[in-house]
This record gives sequence, structure tokens and C-alpha cells, in this order.
Amino acid sequence: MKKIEAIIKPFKLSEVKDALNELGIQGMTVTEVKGFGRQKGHTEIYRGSEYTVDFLPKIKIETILPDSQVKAAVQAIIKAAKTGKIGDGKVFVWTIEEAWRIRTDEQGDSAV
Amino acid sequence: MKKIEAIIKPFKLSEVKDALNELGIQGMTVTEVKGFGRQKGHTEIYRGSEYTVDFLPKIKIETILPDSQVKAAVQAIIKAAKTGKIGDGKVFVWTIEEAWRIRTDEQGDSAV
Amino acid sequence: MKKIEAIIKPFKLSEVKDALNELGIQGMTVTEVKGFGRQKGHTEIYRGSEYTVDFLPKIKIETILPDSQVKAAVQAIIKAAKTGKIGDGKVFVWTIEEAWRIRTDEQGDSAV
Amino acid sequence: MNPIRRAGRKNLFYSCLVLFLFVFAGSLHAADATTSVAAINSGDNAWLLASSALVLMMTAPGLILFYGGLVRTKNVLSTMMHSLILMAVVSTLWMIFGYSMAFAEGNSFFGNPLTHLFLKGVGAAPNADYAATIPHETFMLFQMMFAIITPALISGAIAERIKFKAYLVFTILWMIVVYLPLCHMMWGKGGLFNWAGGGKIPVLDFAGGTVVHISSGVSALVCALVLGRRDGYPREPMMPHNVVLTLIGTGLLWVGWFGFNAGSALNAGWLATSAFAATHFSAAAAALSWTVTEWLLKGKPSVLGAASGMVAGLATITPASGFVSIPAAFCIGLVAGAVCYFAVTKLKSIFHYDDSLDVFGVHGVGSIVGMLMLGFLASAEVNLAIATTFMKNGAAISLAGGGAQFLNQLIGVLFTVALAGIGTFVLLKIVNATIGLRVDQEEESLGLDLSQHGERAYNE
Amino acid sequence: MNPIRRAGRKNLFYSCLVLFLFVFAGSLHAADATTSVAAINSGDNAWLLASSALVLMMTAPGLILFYGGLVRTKNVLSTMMHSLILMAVVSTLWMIFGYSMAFAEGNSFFGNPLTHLFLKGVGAAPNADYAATIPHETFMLFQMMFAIITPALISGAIAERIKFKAYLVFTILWMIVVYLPLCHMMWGKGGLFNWAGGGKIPVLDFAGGTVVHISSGVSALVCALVLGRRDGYPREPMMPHNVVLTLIGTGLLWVGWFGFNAGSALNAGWLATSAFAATHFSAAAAALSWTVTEWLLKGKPSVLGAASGMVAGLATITPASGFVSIPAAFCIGLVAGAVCYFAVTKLKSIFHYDDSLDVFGVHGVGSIVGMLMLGFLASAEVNLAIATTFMKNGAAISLAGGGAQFLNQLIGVLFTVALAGIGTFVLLKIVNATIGLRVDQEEESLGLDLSQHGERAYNE
Amino acid sequence: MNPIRRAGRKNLFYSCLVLFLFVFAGSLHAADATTSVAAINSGDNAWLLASSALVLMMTAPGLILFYGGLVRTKNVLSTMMHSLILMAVVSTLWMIFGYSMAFAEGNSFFGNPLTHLFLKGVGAAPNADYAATIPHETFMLFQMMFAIITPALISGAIAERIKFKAYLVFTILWMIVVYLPLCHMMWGKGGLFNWAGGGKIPVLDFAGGTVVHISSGVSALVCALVLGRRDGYPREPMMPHNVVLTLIGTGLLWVGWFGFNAGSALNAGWLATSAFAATHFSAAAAALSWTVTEWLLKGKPSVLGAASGMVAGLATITPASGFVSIPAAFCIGLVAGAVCYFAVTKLKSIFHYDDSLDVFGVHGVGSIVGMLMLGFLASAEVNLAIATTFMKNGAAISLAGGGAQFLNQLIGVLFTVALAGIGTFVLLKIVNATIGLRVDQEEESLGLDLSQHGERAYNE
Ligand SMILES: Nc1ncnc2c1ncn2[C@@H]1O[C@H](COP(=O)(O)OP(=O)(O)O)[C@@H](O)[C@H]1O
Ligand SMILES: Nc1ncnc2c1ncn2[C@@H]1O[C@H](COP(=O)(O)OP(=O)(O)O)[C@@H](O)[C@H]1O
Ligand SMILES: Nc1ncnc2c1ncn2[C@@H]1O[C@H](COP(=O)(O)OP(=O)(O)O)[C@@H](O)[C@H]1O
Repeated sequence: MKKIEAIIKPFKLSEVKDALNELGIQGMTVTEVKGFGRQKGHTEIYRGSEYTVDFLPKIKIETILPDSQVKAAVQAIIKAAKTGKIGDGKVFVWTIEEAWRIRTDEQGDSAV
Repeated sequence: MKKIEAIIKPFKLSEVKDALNELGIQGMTVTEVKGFGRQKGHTEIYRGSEYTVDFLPKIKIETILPDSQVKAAVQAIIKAAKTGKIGDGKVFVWTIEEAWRIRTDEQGDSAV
Repeated sequence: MKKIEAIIKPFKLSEVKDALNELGIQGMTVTEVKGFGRQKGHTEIYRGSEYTVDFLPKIKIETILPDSQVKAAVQAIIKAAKTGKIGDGKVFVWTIEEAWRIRTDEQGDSAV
Repeated sequence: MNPIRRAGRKNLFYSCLVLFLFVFAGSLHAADATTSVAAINSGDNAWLLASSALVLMMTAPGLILFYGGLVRTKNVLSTMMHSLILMAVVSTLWMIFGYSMAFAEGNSFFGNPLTHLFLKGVGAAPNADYAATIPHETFMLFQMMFAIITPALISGAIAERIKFKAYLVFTILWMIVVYLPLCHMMWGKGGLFNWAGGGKIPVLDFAGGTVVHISSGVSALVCALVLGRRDGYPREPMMPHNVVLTLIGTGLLWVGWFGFNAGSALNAGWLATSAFAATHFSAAAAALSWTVTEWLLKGKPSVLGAASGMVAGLATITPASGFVSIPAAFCIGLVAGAVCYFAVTKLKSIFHYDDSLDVFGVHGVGSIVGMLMLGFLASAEVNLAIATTFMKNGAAISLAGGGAQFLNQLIGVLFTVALAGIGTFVLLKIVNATIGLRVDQEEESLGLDLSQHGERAYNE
Repeated sequence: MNPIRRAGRKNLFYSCLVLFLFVFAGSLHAADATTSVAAINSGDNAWLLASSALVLMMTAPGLILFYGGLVRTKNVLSTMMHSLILMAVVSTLWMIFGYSMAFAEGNSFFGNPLTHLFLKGVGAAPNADYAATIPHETFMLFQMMFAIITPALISGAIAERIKFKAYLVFTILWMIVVYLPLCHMMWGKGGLFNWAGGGKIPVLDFAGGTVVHISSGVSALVCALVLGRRDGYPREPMMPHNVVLTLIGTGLLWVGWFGFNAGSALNAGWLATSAFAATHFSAAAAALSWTVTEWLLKGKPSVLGAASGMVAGLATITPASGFVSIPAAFCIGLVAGAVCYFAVTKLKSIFHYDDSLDVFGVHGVGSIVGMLMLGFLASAEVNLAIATTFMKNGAAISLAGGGAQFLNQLIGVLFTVALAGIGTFVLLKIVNATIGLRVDQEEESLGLDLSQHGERAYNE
Repeated sequence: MNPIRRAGRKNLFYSCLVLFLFVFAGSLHAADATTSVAAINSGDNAWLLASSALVLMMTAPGLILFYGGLVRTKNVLSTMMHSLILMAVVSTLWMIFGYSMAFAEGNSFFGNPLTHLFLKGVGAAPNADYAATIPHETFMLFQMMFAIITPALISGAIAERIKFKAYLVFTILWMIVVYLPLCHMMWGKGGLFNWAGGGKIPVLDFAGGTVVHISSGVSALVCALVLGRRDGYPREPMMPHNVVLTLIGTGLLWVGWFGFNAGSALNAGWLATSAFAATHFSAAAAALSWTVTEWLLKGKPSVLGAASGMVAGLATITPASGFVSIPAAFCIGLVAGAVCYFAVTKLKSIFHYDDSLDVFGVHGVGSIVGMLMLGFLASAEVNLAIATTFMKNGAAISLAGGGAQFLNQLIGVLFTVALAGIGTFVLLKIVNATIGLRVDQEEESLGLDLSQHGERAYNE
């Protein structure tokens, strides 16, 4: 079982979600995060004092999947999230040892 | 050392926290997240335009533990978070290679 | 490739960010979280009813790095985030199997 | 709900509408400009119009902010709606028969609902029984603003758990059974307690201690007891989701209250000034005593506490505002702040009821204190009328402060408590038996904004 | 932008400033206190000053809250700025020549801009053509508040996508081409439609149904069509970011509207009271009918719906407020709520335009309904003047409700629609061709607060 | 703190309370209705009551919103409390001896505190020395609202770091040492600078340029210097946590300011209208010039900038509002916007002080500009009294604009700067030496809401 963690641009969320649904991936958890990277931030001015804000709003999508689905899911995310402009974000993958569904105590692949 | 990541219903947070404390687990980090899964969302109407909101508020609890405590902790979380209704959430576990306590530079199990 | 996850005190964010930049680490993702641990919370009173709030605001910094950079990065974070007072937080490290840069489809170390 | 029933409803609604419009037809062009308006004093009318606007401002945005800030995020819209919708519902009642039932001549308990049906005969000509220098219509408007805010105050006690439909039905019934009669008894011509208008028992209530605050406060308590506590109370934390809103509301309430009390002089003369002053100094004193009390007992002066003290001081002085000197008003405020502090912080935990936004502790308790202190502090030097107006077998009896008047005040308070308490209890039981009062647990934990109105207050 | 051009601008700006100050020099000490002010009635002046304050309060904080809450987080400041800045810009226009162009004598279409250049001759002495008991200057101030809020209303249709600079240029041109002439035609001495001041076609518009609401509503529709929809509309969800703000705004708008309509009586007599009452009951009725309609059709009564109904009822009664009885006002409100509900929920989706904050659906449609119903419901018993003032070959003609007056009203409405529609269309094309109307897609997705003003509303 | 000390405090408090009530006893029924009130003009009184309400509205919710939005989330409640609590504290002072010290007869520097102890003798009868057509009590109320907002303005300079207890002590002392004397000197009968009431040096200050804005602005600067900067300033970003609140506050301040300035005419005649107009056009002009200046220098016109300009324009016109023509007021506003822009954006960074909410840059600098420009622009055509009232050896001396009056104005300004500056400095040192001014670093980084009041503004 693997976890896919993707950092994307906020306005791409619905597209990515739909792309994953099409693969039959029904579960995911989403977090609002701030990202720092190559993409430049902006400056704000309040009564003359300037602030450079280099943390930009991003969305983190996490989904745990059976190994079999990972490849397709990653491709789908990359495709849906791409604008080609700097700041599109990243996809990371690692192994999850065990998973449970709280409601049913199901364990393993059937839990996700 | 392992990380337990649990996605639960928000109003279950205090119960889960207490359950973990009883096991002597004193540290955890909590994040407000939005969940998408089997549980259906709801529709909202603003001046005639309807929106279906299928991301539901959830709470993510993360705690890093020595391997020995994992089994008990997972059971405690599942027990405390269960309502039996759809949307109760998940528990995921994976291995952490190293941990430090910033204040003391302690490393390993004693850091958590 | 490894992921470093650090939980720190909010007002330490900019210092930690700068410390990482000095190591040439340009990318990171930041999340506002609530922490529970040894550090005590506080009580609030609204019209006579008292509430003890033991979840304290913390910042989670995540950065994915080539294995070579991990050691230095962890040291830098600990150094920058330390106040010596209880509640300074933790640093956790684990292995990431794969990473992609959405914009370019780059994979592996060059993606981060 | 199944389509047939909804269709049924729809028809019902439209037929009502038609009937309604029909009844109107006659009165559409009716008005009352013909009568001489020489008597109208432009300064008095200007002040009463301004005061009417101020009192409406107390309801919205004043009260919706004050209450809205105290509930949890998921219930803020429904809580605000509880007050907003009354601006529509109560005004409609008022127009059809409400005003008439409150202020037309009738018996000691209520006025004749037909006299001013659809406000006929309420126009330019002043009604000397109430206010000789402003149009009767202005008086009607000013009084309407009181009728709107009173039931809105109650909503604080049933916040976060009542069915919207049940709320509407209850409120309408409450207006008819509790408010309109009480209003007539205290202020209506021939009302039982109307000291200035041929009442039998002379009770002093300048701007609504009994009619507005005790009636709503006591009803709120009964509501809290009958509905029961919010799910999870007091175990789960239920902190105000936005104290800033509550503070904005406090400021607007204080400002609006000048219209409420000083407007009740029904002219722009010195009595208005005097009531304005009493209002201000009572609010100031109550804020002080609440803050000091909390500081001494809890170690910290909370901002919400200061704001609560202000509102307590305002509610407490309301019945007395036109009858007492500034120092007396200040005293009343000092007592109000401390007493209401205990009512809010102690009573609730002792008796385990969930008066969610402390309507009883602030408005009910406060105005009872005000009504009773007024019994001793009423001053004929401030308001000469109380010494010269009320007649008993030919002789004028002074209602100035003293044991005798204290008794009258006590009677007025007890009567109000009984009427509001019993009336509310019966009505709630009826509504509960028919359409049910509370939302189910699912809906409550989802929040009323989504479950009752299909909205959320805050989005991206 | 490149430094040279900016330098050029700077010079331009300073030279303007100098010229400006120079022109002033003469008028600096000018004023008009010398003339007898015996005629001034303190009560009337008090009410008009209070009303002027109330009408400004409608713009800020009323409208900025109402609109600000409906947009997305990233555009709230820019949306509020659209109204705020007009308090500066329109006031300046008004001072220089705007008031004169609207209310000085001239032809049927606009007044002489020079008569009151820099407001000379507008002082203590009442202008009997408009208001005999208050200083001419008070009348000027009161009217200015209307001039400020009208273009501000339009901004709701172009929110979240217009360039700030383009907005300013458009608004200034719009005032000159649409507002000032229309204002003169309806209310200015000798205006084409001014029934009370020597107009040819007697159109009744008490407080600005045509001048304020239809003109802004129709212009808003044209703006929405010409600018096109917001990027991503309607695919992406664009929910109100903070309905609480919108509800606060609603309360302030209702309260302020008392000044808007009752102030339009230009005195504190019964007509003011009557307009006050009509305003209140129409708002109440519209809130009811909007809510009931939505409840029946969608299954849930939304809070935003109730608030929208209130504003619809207020906009609808505006032209009628000084001419109709309370029951008539209530009817107008009932119709307003239902009609505007459909205008807002159906029209938009049928014609796929993005009138982002429903300016047309609420203000335009509402006031058209009000103007036309007024044609039948205008009552001489409420406002005797309409039966005695307008003369045709020597004989007074009554403008009371009936087919004849309905026709006049219809003409007034159609003319307003045409002027506002065409004027706005042409001006938008000009602005678009010169400096461009819309921000680019990057800026739009970043939000106008950051891209246009370099700020964000909410921080740590 | 240890139980014994707390107990000690409690006793102290209660004994005070008792004493207090005792002193009252006498005055409880005291009032002044007996004197003839024929002189009272209902229109004037209506306007002054409305104005008093408007000025209180400037403090809450106006100022608490304006300031509350500018601080960081963790300090919003404490910042709002700084203004709110003064509505209680200053009112109490005012009642006991404050009003008397400011407006009773006395010497050139302060009035006799005992004359109107507990406001005795302040009732229905007008005080012809100040306002002949309204009750003396109305005048007292109106002036009290000024006394409340002035120290509240200072709080902007010490936000986010002062101990609540220290704030209270300082404020009370400041009222006694700075405000009440200054108020007497400028406006009190026999006051040193009171041109209309037997002063020696005739300084024109219509509505509080010196008394309110320069005094608070200069004191704010001294506070900022003595307290030192906020921890982390300017390194850490300290952005306004909610600009929307600040914009709502701006709107309410503008509206309320009509009461502040036009109310200062103390009647509802043309002078009130004229002051109303001057106020409006100055605010408009200042918003324009601030916005244009920022746009040219920074490339973007910020919304907060426009709002700051409005407040600057309002503060600047305050002393001049009753003495200048509309074009003159507009000029004053233009200058105010640009000058205050530089004061706020440059001065602070040059001198490295942390006047957190720019009280000095906006109110202090602004009103100094206004006072001095007034020296040249005061017009006898606007306010005839300035040409006929002030007597020197038998002959009336005109105070109309010119070198002579400019000198008088300059003296008034310098005196105010000195008194406020020195007074504040000394008081701060005393308070710091006794109970300490600043919270410790822990508390500051936790935020004052939690550390001083045990609350947080925003929850679930
Ligand atoms: N090494 C990293 N570890 C964790 N998150 C990263 C890392 N690098 C980038 N990110 C996240 O990805 C986002 C986009 O990265 P950025 O370098 O700005 O553009 P791009 O992805 O196009 O190279 C960042 O805002 C940050 O949230
Ligand atoms: N595959 C997954 N990966 C990550 N999070 C998931 C996954 N599936 C579900 N979740 C999280 O668990 C929550 C509950 O899941 P859901 O399917 O709605 O109900 P249940 O847990 O009862 O099956 C979701 O809202 C989501 O936050
Ligand atoms: N076992 C844990 N797993 C995950 N997060 C933890 C754990 N222990 C502590 N934390 C996080 O670290 C923060 C600081 O820990 P705490 O015990 O309060 O102080 P210290 O780090 O000085 O020991 C906590 O608020 C929590 O967010």
C-alpha cells in the first residue's frame, strides 16, 4: 500500500479530484498549505511598510492506494494539475505499512 | 519508530485524545483537513445557484511512537473514533527512521 | 530521497526558512497545525465558563531532499528552531520512494 | 416531504395571498392626511423618526451581531436569521391587528384588534392619548420597533438547536398571547397597569422593563428549560466563534438604546435628554461593576464581560430611564453589573439549564432589578407627571419612590413573570406536540445553517 | 509603467492641482450667510442632516458590507473600494459642477453647470423651488448622498474583474452622461419629467426609482454583458466569502433607507412619517414573499434570500414611498419579493450573463415594478400635492393612480432604461478601447485586492 | 497574586463602593426640571441628541473597528477594550467632577470641580454661556462623548504591548492632567484661549483640533517613544489582521463625524449644515490626495490608504469645520491627505518609533495642519461671530483669516503640543515606576487577548 502526496495549485483541485475519481479512486484527504519554492511571491504595502510574501497558497492532496493503482494515479494527477507555469507543484510517493477503516475495522487494501 | 496518522470526525477529537493519553501517549499533532470518500456531502444554495460540497471537514491526528506502542494506540483510536456511521475515517501506519526533540537534541525513541 | 517533517513554534518559521535556504534548500511546504505535548496550554473564560485549551498553535514544515542533504538540514532546523523552552517541537525523517515535478515531469532527486 | 403535501401547501399559500390582497383592496388608498396637522412639532417628529430608526438598528445589525458572535461558526446565520426574519413577520402582524390589539381602546387586558385593522385611522393626526405633537403614525412606527426586538431577544435562549419552522410558529403565537396583551396592560389606553392612561395599578415602566426585557428574559428561561440543553453542553467547549462581532453589536446596541429610551419621551424636550443621560450612565456603571467583579473573582477582566455589563446596564435602566436622576441611574447600573454577573456565571451552572446566550441572566434579571429599584428611586423632580397624573378617588397620588410604589412595581414584575412564564410554557408544549421544537441530532451536529437554511456563513 | 510616462503623469497631476487651487482662490471665502435665514425650521433641518448622514451610511458601511460579503476572499477589498472611492470622487464632481448640472435651472435635460460652479450661491438661504424650510446647502448635501450611492450600486455587476483605473474613468463619465441629466429631468427645476417643477411629462418618482435604482440596475446589466463573465463562471463555485458581512450590510441599508425615503419629504412632517412607514412595510413584505417563495420552490428558506428580499423591497418602494398607503406599500413589497426572486435565480441562468451581485435583478427589476405599480397605487390622500400641482392648460391634473398615470410612469421607465442602457454601453466601449476594462487572467485569478491594490484583507 | 492581597483589594473595593453610594444619597433625587424650559428648541435638541449618539458611535463601533482591524489577531480584543472601557471610565469621571472641571466657571486653566459635582445643577435649563436653546444637560452629554473618544484615540499608539491596568491608570490621570484643563482653556467659560467666552488669546477651534486630535496625537507619539516598539518590530511582519473591519470603521467614523462637527454648532441651523458640508468635502479631498499620492509613488492605490486619507481629512477639518467655506474645506482636505501620507509613511521609518496605528501621523499632524490653515482661511461670511464676538479694549476684533489670527492659532497649537507632550511624558514615567507599563515578552508574544483578558477573538 502506498501513499501519494501531491502539492498542487489551489484552483486545480477539482480537476485533480475528478481525474482520480475516473480511476475509481474514491478516497482522499485535502489540506490547505503554504508553499515555498522557485515560484516568486508578491509584495504587499500597508501604510508604507512593504512586506514580501513568499509563501503561496497551495493544496496538498493525500491518498492511500494499493500498489497496483499508484502508477496510474500519479500520471492522472500530473496531467490534471499541470499548467506548465512555475509553481505547479510536486508528487511524492512512499510505502504505508498498514491501514484500517475505523467504521468497520477492515484492514489492508480493503480499508482504503 | 512508527507514525500513526488517523483521519477522524472532528467532534471525536477530544475522545481520541483522551484515549491516547490513557496509554501514556503525550504527544500528537492535529491538522484540520477536508475529506473526500464514501460519505456524501451536501448542497448549498446562494441566490438560486446550487453548489454540491463533497469535501467534508475532518481532523488528522499524527503521533510518532516507539514500535511497541503502535498496536495499542491504533486499537484505542479506532475504538474512540468509531460511530459506526459512514465517514468515520481511517488509520494509517508507516515507519519513521529518525526523530529529534528540538529543545534537547534528544534522538530516537526518547525524543517522542 | 527523504522527507523531513519538523514541528516548530510559529514565530520561528522565518528563521528556519532562512536557515534552509542557506543550505540551498529552496522548496518546502508549510502547514498550520495544533500541537499537544508536554507544553501546557492555557485557560479561557467566557461568561464564567472556563475552557482549558491544550492544543497549541504550531507550524509543520515539510521538505523532501536527496539523502545527502538530510543531515545538514536537520541540524540547521534544530539550530534555528531552538529556544530551549518546552514546546520547541520535533523533527522526523523517513524515506520517500519517488518524486515528480508536475510542471516538467522530472522525476527523482532533480524533481525536488 | 412528499410532493402532494407540498403542492397542498402551495395552494394554501396562494389562496391566502389572494384573500390577503382582497382584504387590502379597500384600504389601499386609505390614509389620513386630511385632518389638521397643525399640532405636529417638526423637532419632536424628527427625533421620533430618528429614534425609530435607532431602535430598528438595535435589532439589525445590533442584536444579530451581538448574538451571532456568541454562537459557533456552524450556527451563525441561523442565529442572525432568528432576529432578521422578525423584522418581516412581526411588522406584518403589527400592521394587520397587532398595533390595534396593543394600543386601541379595549379592556384592561388588550385593545380591540379591529379598531385599527390594517392600520386604518392611523395617520397624520396625533393621538393625544399617547403623543400630542407627533403623527399617530409616527407613534405606531416607534412602538413597532419595540415589538420587533422583544421576541428577537428570546431567540438567544434557543439558539443552535431549534427548528426554524417551530421558531416562527412559536414567535407568532407568543406575540399574540404574551407581548400584545402585556404591552396594552402597561402602555395601552385603559391598560391594567397604565399609570398615565387610566390603569388600576400604577406600575412605572418607562421604556419596556416589563414589556420588553422581563417578558423576553423569563420566556427565554422557560425556552431553555423546555428545549433542553444543546447536544454536548456543557462537556464540549462552545466558545463564541467571533467575539469581535459581539463587540460591534454592543456598540450599536448602546447607541440604539438612546433611541429606545430617550425616544420613549415621545418628544425632543428635556425628558428625552434626561432619559438619554440615565441610559448612558447606567450602561457605564454596569460595565464598571461587572468588570471589577470579574477582575476580583477571576483575576482577569474579560472584554466579553465588559460588553455584557454594558448590555446589562442598558436593560436594567430601561424601565427607569425616564424617572430617575443621573446619580440614581448610575447606582442602578452598578447594582445591575454585579447582579447580572452572578446571574450569568452562577445561576446557570447551579441549575444546569442552557440559556445559550444568557437572555434571562442579562435581560430578565437586569430589568427585574431595574423595576424594583425604580420603586424607590423614581423622582418627581425628574418627571413631574408621576406626582400629578395618577388619580385615586379624585386625588392625585404621587408614584415617586417609596414603599407604596415599590409594591406596585413588585406586582407589575410578578404579573409579567407569571404571564410570560406560563404563556411561553403552554405555547412551547403546543408547538412541540404538533411540529416539534428541536432539530434531530444529525442536523444539530451539522449545524443549523446547513440543515435549516442550506448555507454556510464563511467560504473561500 | 516606464519612468518617463510616470514623470509625465506626475507633472500633469501637479499642474492640475495648481490650476484647481487657483480657481478656488476666488471662492475660498465665498458663502451665503448674510441672507435672512428666518425661514429655516430647525426640526426640518435636523431631520435632513440626520437623513443625509443615514444615506451616506448606506454607502459606507452599508453597501460595502453588503457587496463585500458576497464576493470571494481575494476580491473583498477591491469591491469595497469601488464604493468607498466614490465618496471622494463623486463628491468632488458634485462640488465642481455636478450639483449645478443636476439642480440649477437650465433646459429640460440638464441644468446650467456654471450657475453653482464650486457651489457658489448654495448657502443658508432656502431654495424655495426645492425645500422652503431648510438651507439650500442642506438640500445640496442630501442630494449628494444619492449621487454617491447610485454609481456604487453598479459596481456589484463588474466585481472581481474590472481594472481599478477603468472603473474610475467609467464612473466619472457615467455620472456626467447618465446620472446628472437623469436627475435633472426627474427632479431638477424645469426637468422634462418633473411633475412638481414645470416638467412636461409628469412622472412620479419620490426618492429615486428611476434616478437611482433603474439607472444603476440597467447600467449594471449592460456592464455584465459587455465585460463578460468572471473567469471560471459558472463552472467554479463562487460562493459569498462572508454572508455575515452581507447581513450586517442589510441591516444598515434598511436603517439608512429611512433617511433615503423619509428624508426625501425634505421636511420632518407627516409625509416623512408616511414615507418611513411605506419603506418599512415594503421591506418586510418583500422579505416574506422572497422567503416563502424560496422555501416552497427549493425546500429551504435561505438567510441570504431573506436579506435579498429586504433589499428588493426597499429598492422597489423607493419611487412610491411618498405616494402610497401602508397596505399599498405592503402589496408592492409582496410583489417585489417574488418577482426579484425570479429575476435573480432564473433570468441569469437563462441568459448566461454574470451580474455578479445581482444589481439588475434586485435594483433594476425591483424599481421597475415599483414605478409601474405606483402608476395605479399613487394616492392623493397620502400626498395631496399630486392632485393639485401639475397643471395642463390652466387646470390641475391629478396624477393619482390610474391608467393615465400608469402610462406616464411607463414612459419614465422606458426613457430611463434607454438612457442608462445606451449611455453605459457607449461609455464602456470607449473605456475599453482606450485603457481596457478587464484585468488580465493572471491578475483575476490572483484577485483584485493583490493585483490592483497590493493588499490582502485577512492576515495573521 | 496571593489570596491575602486579593482579599485586601476586595475590601478596599467594597468600602469605596459604599462611600460612593453614600455620597450619592443626597443627589439621588436632585434634578432641575423646575426651571422654565420655554427656551428649549425641539429641533435643536433633537439634533444635539442625535449628534451625541453619533459621536458615541464613533468610539463604538467606529473606532474599535478601525483600530481592531489594524492589529494582529492575538490582540484585537484588547485593542477594542482600550476604547470600550473608556465609555465606562471616562463617563464616570465626567459625572463626578470631569464636566465641572471642564465647563464650570473657574480660572483660565480649569473650572471649579465642585460646582457641578455629580452633575448637580446640570438639568433642563439651558446654560446660555454655551447653548441657549438646548438643556444644559444635553450640552453636558454632547461634550462627554468628546471626552470619551479622545483618550481612546491615544490607545492606537500603545496597542499590542501595554498592561491593561497601566492603561487604565494612565488614562484616568491623563484626563485630569491634560484633557480637562485643555478643554476648559479652549471652550470653557473664561478659558485662556476661549475666543467666544472671555479668553485672552483668541484661538479658533470649532470641534476639537487641539482639545481632541492634537492632544491625543501628540500624547500618542510620546507613548510610542516611552513604551518602545513592539517586540519584533519592524523585523517581523505586522500586517492588519482584518482590513475589512478597518473599512467598516472608516465608514462609521465618517458618518459619526457629522455629529462631531455639525453637532458642535450646538443647534440645527445653517452653521450646522455648513460644518456638515466642510466635514464631508475635506474627507473626500483627503481621500483623493492620499490615494493619488500613493498611486504615483508606489504604483498602486491601496484601499487602506484611501481609508486613512478619509480619517486624515476628517481630523484635519475638525477645528476649521465651522469657520470655512466648502472650497476652503476641500483645500484643507487636499493638503491633509498628502501631508499625513508622508507623516505616516516617512516620519515613522525615519525616527524608528512604533506609533502602531499612526495616531500621531493622522490625528496629530492632520489637526496641526488644520489649525494653521484655519488661521488663514477662517471666514466671517461663514461664521459672522468671529468678526463680532472677541473684544479688545472695547472694540470687536475680527478673527477672520490673516497673519494675526495665524499667530493666535500657532500659539494654541504650540501650547497644546507642550501640555500634551510634557503631561503625557511625566504621567507615563510615574505609571512605569509604580505598576509598570509593558507586559513581559512571554505575554506579548502570546498576545494581550489571552494574557490580559483570558480570551481569544476567534474560535470554531
Ligand atoms: N523540496 C520540496 N519539498 C516539499 N515541498 C516542495 C519542495 N519543493 C517544492 N515544494 C512545493 O511545491 C510547490 C511548487 O514548487 P516550485 O518550486 O514553486 O515550482 P515547481 O513545482 O514548478 O518547481 C512549492 O510551493 C512547495 O509547496
Ligand atoms: N484512500 C484514502 N486515502 C486517504 N484518505 C482517505 C482515503 N479514503 C478515505 N479517506 C479519508 O477518510 C474519510 C472517511 O472516508 P469515507 O470513505 O467517507 O468513510 P469510511 O471511512 O466510513 O469508509 C474521508 O473523508 C477521507 O478524509
Ligand atoms: N509523539 C509525537 N508525535 C507527533 N508530534 C508530537 C509528538 N510529541 C510532540 N509532538 C509535537 O511537538 C510539539 C512540542 O512537543 P512538547 O512535548 O510540547 O515539547 P517538547 O518538544 O519541548 O518536548 C507538540 O505540540 C506536538 O505538536
